[in-house]
Amino acid sequence: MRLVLDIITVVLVSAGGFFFLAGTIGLLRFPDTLTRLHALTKVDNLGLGLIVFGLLPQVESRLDALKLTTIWLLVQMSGAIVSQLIAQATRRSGRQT
Amino acid sequence: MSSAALYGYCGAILVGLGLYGVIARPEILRKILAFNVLGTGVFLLFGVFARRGAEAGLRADPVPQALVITGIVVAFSATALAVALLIRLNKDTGELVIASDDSAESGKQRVRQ
Amino acid sequence: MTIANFLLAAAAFVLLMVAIGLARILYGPADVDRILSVQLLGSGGVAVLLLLSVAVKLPPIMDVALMLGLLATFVSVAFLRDMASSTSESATEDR
Amino acid sequence: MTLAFACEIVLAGLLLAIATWTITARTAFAAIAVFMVYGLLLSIVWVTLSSVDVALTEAAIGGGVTSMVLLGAASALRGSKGAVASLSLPFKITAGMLCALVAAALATVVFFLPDVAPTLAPVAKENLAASALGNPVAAVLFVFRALDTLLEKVVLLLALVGVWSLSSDRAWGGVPELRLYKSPSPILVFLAQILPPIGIIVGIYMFWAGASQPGGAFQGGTVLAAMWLLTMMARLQDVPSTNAPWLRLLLVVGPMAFLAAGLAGFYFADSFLAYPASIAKPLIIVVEATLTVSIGVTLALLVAGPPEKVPQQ
Repeated sequence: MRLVLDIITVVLVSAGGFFFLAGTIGLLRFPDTLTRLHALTKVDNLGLGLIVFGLLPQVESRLDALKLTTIWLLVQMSGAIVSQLIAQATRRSGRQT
Repeated sequence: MSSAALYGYCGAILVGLGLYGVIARPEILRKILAFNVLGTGVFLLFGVFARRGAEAGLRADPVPQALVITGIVVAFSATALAVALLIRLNKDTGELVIASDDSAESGKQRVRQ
Repeated sequence: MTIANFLLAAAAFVLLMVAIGLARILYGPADVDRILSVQLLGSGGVAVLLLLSVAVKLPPIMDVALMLGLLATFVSVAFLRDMASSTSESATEDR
Repeated sequence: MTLAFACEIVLAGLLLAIATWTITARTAFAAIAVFMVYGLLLSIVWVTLSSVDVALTEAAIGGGVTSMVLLGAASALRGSKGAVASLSLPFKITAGMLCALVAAALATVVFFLPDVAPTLAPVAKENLAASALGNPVAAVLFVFRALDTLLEKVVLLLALVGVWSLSSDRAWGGVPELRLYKSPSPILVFLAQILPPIGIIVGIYMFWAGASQPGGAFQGGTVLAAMWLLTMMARLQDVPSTNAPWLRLLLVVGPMAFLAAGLAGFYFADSFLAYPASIAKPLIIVVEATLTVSIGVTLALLVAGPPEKVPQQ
């Protein structure tokens, strides 16, 4: 049982790490703010989300699991909203790249 | 090298960097910013002392930690006051830098003209 | 390799990715780009802290992650406020 | 262990690079954006130094409200025509050498630190039970070095008095000119509606958890301040007038409660700021609760700056 949980953790956390890698490559290669923002939101949603789900089998108490999920939800939600705001600001400031 | 030593050197360099910013950046706002960097360097040194003092089952000596917490709050108070002074100075004189004697002199001349 | 070591390695990897990403975004050129860096540290830093927390079995580190997420959002909103007012100064200035 | 050290090397390198960037960035806004990242990054550094209490404080105050104050300054100064003469190269080189010398001296000190580090950890641990608190850092702050902590609150209030005294005579007691969103978009309003309830819970949790694990009044208070500022920026709440009686009361209630508890120490225990053993913990918690509110209000007002608009009435 322990082993199965550990394998789940390794797979999910690795997948999360992969999205951080992808996000970073996107940040390096994409030409302007909006596309870079797009790369970043992938990191926000998938990278962090997969890592949180990967960590869930490892935490010791229910309270910690709840906290972990809450943190993820909070970062997810506020990340999405701030991304919107950034996009609006970018559009308003015109052709900045 | 231990991690305490690594952060110790890091703190030393941060103090140097911050000091350079305070001396070599003419704009007051940048001086305030650099002063904050200098402060974090000092705090980091305290953190190293706390880490090295880990004993009795504690992961770090709580006394330096408490000092740093107090320090961070006081540094913030000082920053807020400095920023308010800067804004007032700018409102009254339009300056972004602390006028040295001769530039204050030229300021007076500007007024006379 | 124990699971704790794996999680530490993952934390180091994510940290490295965040470091590279930060280097790119802080380079700018627009101020908006720099706000992306706060966002990146908001999610990346939270991931690193959560990994550390579970790896070394210190649940209070999760509180730091929570704080980081909350404050990153707050400073982003503050920064965007100044961006918004600077770009709309000519158009919709109401003062 | 080596993996943890790898993390720390990446962190230290990144920290130094970002600090350099803060100092050398061309525009003030760029420098401040980098400084925000710097503050948040430092909190991760403090975690790796096993100082979780400090990490929380650094994230909240160092990364959060300090950058907010600096941002306010950068906006206020934007468009100012003040001339900035650049310094001569020889001056910069001399300054650089001087600072390198200071850094080298400090590094030498670090290198020659005694093998057995002086520490007060055993003493703190020994007396932890007497303090009725589980968190050694909170015990140092509120029991062993309570006078420092009390005076620190006074410093915060004095700084606020200093900031307010920079207002013009007419505006004294008026409304601070915190920069707000001109026309907050619906999505921002949504954020400002949904985040503060979460933030308030987090703030209360920080102060509550602070007795037994990392956290405390500063960290909780800062979260409250940040949430209040957020609702004001999104125009969901008005910036209060600085002569409002409720505001003045909230500013001093925490330090007054602390002081009262301290004075009561003369009667119920032996000396100033000594808590009677039987009610030490509840007393500390009540004091901390009022302090959390006072710190929150003080920090938010420090960020808002001196009163600018003439008071109504």
